[in-house]
Amino acid sequence: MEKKKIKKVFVEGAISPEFVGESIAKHSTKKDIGAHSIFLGQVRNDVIDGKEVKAIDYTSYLEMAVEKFEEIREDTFGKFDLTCMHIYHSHGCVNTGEISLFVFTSSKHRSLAIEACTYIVNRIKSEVPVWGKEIFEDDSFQWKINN
Amino acid sequence: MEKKKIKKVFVEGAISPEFVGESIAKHSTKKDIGAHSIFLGQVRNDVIDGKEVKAIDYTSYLEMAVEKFEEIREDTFGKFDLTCMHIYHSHGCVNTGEISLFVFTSSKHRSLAIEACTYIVNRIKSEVPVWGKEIFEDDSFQWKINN
Amino acid sequence: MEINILTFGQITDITGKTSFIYSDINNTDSLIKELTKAFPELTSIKYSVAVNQQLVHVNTVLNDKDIVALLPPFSGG
Amino acid sequence: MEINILTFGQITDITGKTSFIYSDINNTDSLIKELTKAFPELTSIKYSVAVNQQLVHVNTVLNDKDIVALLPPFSGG
Repeated sequence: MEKKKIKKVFVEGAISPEFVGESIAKHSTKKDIGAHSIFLGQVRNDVIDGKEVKAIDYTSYLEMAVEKFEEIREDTFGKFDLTCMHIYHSHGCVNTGEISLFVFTSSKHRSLAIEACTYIVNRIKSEVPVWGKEIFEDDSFQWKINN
Repeated sequence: MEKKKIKKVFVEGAISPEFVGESIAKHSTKKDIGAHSIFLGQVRNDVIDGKEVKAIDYTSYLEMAVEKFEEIREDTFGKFDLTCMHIYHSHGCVNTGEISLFVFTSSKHRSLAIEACTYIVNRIKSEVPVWGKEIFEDDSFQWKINN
Repeated sequence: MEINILTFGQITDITGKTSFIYSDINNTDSLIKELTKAFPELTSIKYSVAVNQQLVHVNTVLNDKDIVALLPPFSGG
Repeated sequence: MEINILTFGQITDITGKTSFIYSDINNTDSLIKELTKAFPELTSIKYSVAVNQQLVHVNTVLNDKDIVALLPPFSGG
């Protein structure tokens, strides 16, 4: 059995805006693309019981998460006629104002790119075993809840 | 009567990926943002009757377009609880593989940012008086049709 | 009385100029009739009409210095 | 027979360790019962169970070397 090439999704710490810019730039050679849709998750400084979140520390069930990301990739390519798809998720500590999720879809026409991007983000939020620990200024914490 | 500050939407030529990266970076100080949604329109090398598009030359009815963009901005802020909204559209020549439209919405939660971004893109495509002239390799042309 | 006409996109390809002036035209229907007489090819193309940057969908009275724009289907983005 | 237990997020806060081993447990229901006995706080929290990285929603037979993960609600992104 051939071993599938697994795309690397997790990055250590925050995803930099420059990295997003560079990812976009790489697509200028793919001249059949007409539309890119990008989603970025940014860490919010929520205030809970008077304490402000200063960072989120992400952990995962790595083996299962990698498999889940791969399943989402395959399902998305099956459902939408995309030229490209890229998913990056932070692992470890990401400060407020920094980016922890980067989903990037490209296709000939806009509706496919947009729908696919939204589909991926929703599946990541509900199906991938990743946990965010919200760290407050005083170093106390609470576990993040996705809605 | 107070004169409204009109945001500059049109940029001469292509929108660079670095500019997109820099725009994202500027939002790291807005710590109540949880989600960014970005749409990028890229010029496709469509082949029509055996001839390949090499660029699109954008012209507009500038005064009306500026007013329309402003109306779309206001309607979008009215409909969606957004933190930020940015719209950039190319004027003049944009080569295949380059970016001609950049729509960027940010909000606390993802669904608002995503819906607002899609709403803006759809309204731009159908309501803003901009025309794309598809230039072929042999310098002949045809007028682009939005679907 | 002067009405300023602006053309864009493939309309300009037909009229050969981006702006010109018509006199003694009182409403958009009359204007379109005159334009179609001058440029018969206009009948072969779909376009909208804006008076002072507002799209008009019915016959509209024109006043001195009004700006009438002939807008082929938009294709921005 | 050995079953490997993995814990994550707030479950680890309760169990105090990220992995441990149980012997002579034949199915997930029995395992949950044993775990709840050892860590009563588990009853206060919602979690899913994965056997060898697959979520299971009904009582599932366990075999030697199976990996059972206790997964609190996901909060990635």
